[in-house]
Amino acid sequence: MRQVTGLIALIVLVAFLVWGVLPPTMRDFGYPPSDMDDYIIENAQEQTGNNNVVASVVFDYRGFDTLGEATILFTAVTGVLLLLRASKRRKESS
Amino acid sequence: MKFILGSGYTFWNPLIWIIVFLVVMVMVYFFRRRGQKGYKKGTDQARIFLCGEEVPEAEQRHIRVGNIYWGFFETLKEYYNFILKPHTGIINDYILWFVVAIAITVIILLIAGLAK
Amino acid sequence: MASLIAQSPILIIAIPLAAAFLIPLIGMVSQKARNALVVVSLVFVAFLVFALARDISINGIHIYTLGATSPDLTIPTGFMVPVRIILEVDGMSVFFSIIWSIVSLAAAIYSLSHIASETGQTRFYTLLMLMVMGGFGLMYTGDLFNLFVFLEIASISGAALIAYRTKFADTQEGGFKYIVVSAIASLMVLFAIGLLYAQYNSLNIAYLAQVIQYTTLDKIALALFLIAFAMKTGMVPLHLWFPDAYSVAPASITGMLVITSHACMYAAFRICFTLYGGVINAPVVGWIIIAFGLLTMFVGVTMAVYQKDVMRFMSYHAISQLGYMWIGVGVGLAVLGNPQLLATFGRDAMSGGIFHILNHAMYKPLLFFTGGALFHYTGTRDLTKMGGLAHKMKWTTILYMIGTLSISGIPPLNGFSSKILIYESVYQFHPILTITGIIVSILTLASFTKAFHSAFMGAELPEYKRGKEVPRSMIIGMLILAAGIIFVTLFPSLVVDWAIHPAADALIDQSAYINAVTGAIP
Amino acid sequence: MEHIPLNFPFLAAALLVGISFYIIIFKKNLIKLIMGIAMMASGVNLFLVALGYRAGGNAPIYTDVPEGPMVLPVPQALTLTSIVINVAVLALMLTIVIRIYRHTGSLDSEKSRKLKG
Amino acid sequence: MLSKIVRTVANQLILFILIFGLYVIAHGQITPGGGFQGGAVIVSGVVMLLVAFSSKELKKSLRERVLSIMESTGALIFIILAFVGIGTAFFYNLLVGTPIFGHIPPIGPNPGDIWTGGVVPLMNLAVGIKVVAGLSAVVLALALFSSGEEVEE
Repeated sequence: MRQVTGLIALIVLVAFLVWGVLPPTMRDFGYPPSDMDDYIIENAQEQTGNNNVVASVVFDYRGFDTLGEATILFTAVTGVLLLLRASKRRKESS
Repeated sequence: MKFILGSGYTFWNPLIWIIVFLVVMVMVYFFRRRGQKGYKKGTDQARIFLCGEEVPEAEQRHIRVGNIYWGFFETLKEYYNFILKPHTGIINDYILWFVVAIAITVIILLIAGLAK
Repeated sequence: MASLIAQSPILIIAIPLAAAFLIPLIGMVSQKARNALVVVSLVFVAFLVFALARDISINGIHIYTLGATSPDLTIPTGFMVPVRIILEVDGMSVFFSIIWSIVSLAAAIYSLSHIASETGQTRFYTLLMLMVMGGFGLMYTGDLFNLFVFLEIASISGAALIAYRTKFADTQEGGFKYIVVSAIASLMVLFAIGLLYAQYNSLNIAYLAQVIQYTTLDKIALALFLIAFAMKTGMVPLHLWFPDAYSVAPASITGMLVITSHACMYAAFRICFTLYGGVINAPVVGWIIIAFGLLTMFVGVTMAVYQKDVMRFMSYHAISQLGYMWIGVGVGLAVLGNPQLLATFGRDAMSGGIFHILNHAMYKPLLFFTGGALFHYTGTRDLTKMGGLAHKMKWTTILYMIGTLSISGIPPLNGFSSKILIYESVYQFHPILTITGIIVSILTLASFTKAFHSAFMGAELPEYKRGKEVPRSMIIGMLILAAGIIFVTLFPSLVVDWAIHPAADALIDQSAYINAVTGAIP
Repeated sequence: MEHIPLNFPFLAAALLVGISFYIIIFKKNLIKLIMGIAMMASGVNLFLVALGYRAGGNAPIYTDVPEGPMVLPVPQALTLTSIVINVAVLALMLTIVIRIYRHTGSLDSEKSRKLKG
Repeated sequence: MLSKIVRTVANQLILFILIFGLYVIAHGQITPGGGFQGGAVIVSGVVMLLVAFSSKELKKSLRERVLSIMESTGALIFIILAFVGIGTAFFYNLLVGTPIFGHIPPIGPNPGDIWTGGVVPLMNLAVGIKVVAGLSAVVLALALFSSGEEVEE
């Protein structure tokens, strides 16, 4: 029962995803619409002084995302060290 | 500042409710004053009478949670057997429900799009 | 002051973040300084939030462009598309952030003595501040990918905090379930963001709302967004992880997790109303949300009556209360395309749903805190082992009664004033919704009476004879929320006029959100 | 490679997501579950970075770049962010799984289950 | 604790891995790479040491405390660099045009100049410190935990 339901739902979902990314619904691969990115590629050099456009996007245009990304790494490290800490008072697990 | 919360069809005013509540409380206290005068605490008339059996201690008299609403669950036994089945607690099933819900929603949205 | 207000959207996000980065360094020096830093920064953030709310009620939507030559320069000069990340704060965002600031302050004060006997407190507070920052970012950002990033921050810190008590096995299981569910939901959100970016080459919500066309890909993306955020919110039948995660966390964290689920609900509303608002097939999506909401209310409460674990029981009640909000806002969405019906009852229904979010955010954390106080006193979450606790825990008993009467909609408490709005407006859309709501309310009262009797009533049990009331900071944390409940109880119309109606109008009025970004040419 | 027919990279990403969903639903071992989530993350990242490809484009770095169009930089930045995020999630998941194994002595999602109903 | 050959080779190799990682971090604004990538390279060297020597040996030289201090410092440098521009706007790149890292490269293809990028190279450095400390702390903690002992408070 569970297997059948799961397989049917999975097949339906994957079918929709595949149908969605194929040409009639999705644009062709390699020919993206690019207003924002063209602007960034043209103006990255004099606005941020970077040769590396990706670096200028990561640290200047979308620098807030990178701050969040560093925060997530910080969070995960803190969480790992928190969960692997020595818990002094041992009790039996409820 | 106004207290009235109007929803277009009725209104709700906590102050009026509180005033009415206090008035009713005063009336209840008044009726209670006119009760039996012969009641004395600590005498035999305050003790519980259980067909002559001796009454268990107060600690044993506490009704635990398992025994409350027994008839309710007894009546709705079929419903609870049905509704407890999906609550397996297995993480895989959670994701299975997620996939099922996404599939159903996509189908509904696309069919509605066709109809429009 | 004016410059402070102008910078406040980013300060509200950046101050908890800086505090979180500082706490590990300060925690090595002294614990008192660390706790003081936590409380002071949260109080300052709450002050900023209220100042920003006042400014928005006067001047309208608040825009902050990160990294631009001027914060209002949303679109680079001589260009048509927003390039940088934009924080956009309107009535809805600031409404949610007011709730979040109050509850996080109460939770932090509550934690001070709730986890006093545990190890690793410095990292606990670090993660707590990171969770606060993630919630604020989720509410304030106007950029889809940035929303995903903050969603992940809130999820990861929440999972680590759920598994905080590592000496129990069930806490680890709850944390694992929470992080697996969050990771998969967030990945689906990211996939949907990619689908939108592939067509319109932009990530800004306002600009996408302007150019979106509701193609097939947009429909698939809408389904992914809706179900992913609904799963994070705990909508039946995607609620199964909800009690597992909420019941094992420390009580203060559980109170905050309730608001994170509200924040995911905010994201779902933002997607449905603002991003797709112009093109969406409103009745169909509204009916989907309403159907899920009915299921959520009924299944949640019937499962709650059955429970014997106090935190699990309250978690199932949180699920069933979420159903009211889904129904209220879902009715508003279903009549979004029809201005006449919207004016007749749609706006009231949305106001009721949003008002219920406020009330639920007040009394449900309060109830979770009282459950944590019971755990703190008895060392167990099992209701069958409790009894007669009212003799020792007077404050907790009173606060629990306030929460109980409020959640089951007993007049004059605030739960009633939001439920009456929902009932009367939803009844004109379809009567069955109101009937279900009333039945659910009755069952809620019944189950809370059962829990109250079995935990507090009865004679004093021998095993709980010694021991005293929970420490003061836990009481203070609970009293903050109780004070909020009393305030909303006494002045419902004030709250509705100042906070609820602006939020509902911000959801309905999509063009204002768009014009704030694309129309603001300095 | 001027024009790739049938969007093969997008197709690969969608199939990766589908396969990882199969793993997550039908494999009871928690480590395999985490592998499934990692695969799903790879699929989504592949989708994101494939969105930015422009036919015959160079890397968007002006240091000694040959003439010609440049691929879009923003999807690469998003993919970088998303990769780091998934690394963080996986680290935390594996930690919790180690703890679960210490407590229950089992990695089966059904045997190591304590919360139910 | 592997054989002596492995340990000697690892001892020599860690230097080159370190140099390569620092190169990737330092040239993030003109060549592919950056803070995360270079930090990951250096952490791979740490993992090599972890395999060559045992985790207990490595624990003597890499303390959890030092690592968490390093990580918080890197994160603080990052957010302070973001705060520097708050006079204009948060994350405003105000070093462009100044002598430190402020050169504007010639528009179009050019042979690159290390003194460009404004705050970007400094942010790369901060993120590099953060990633090195954080990921090596995670790897070390997992290795120590699986070898039986738990992370200290």
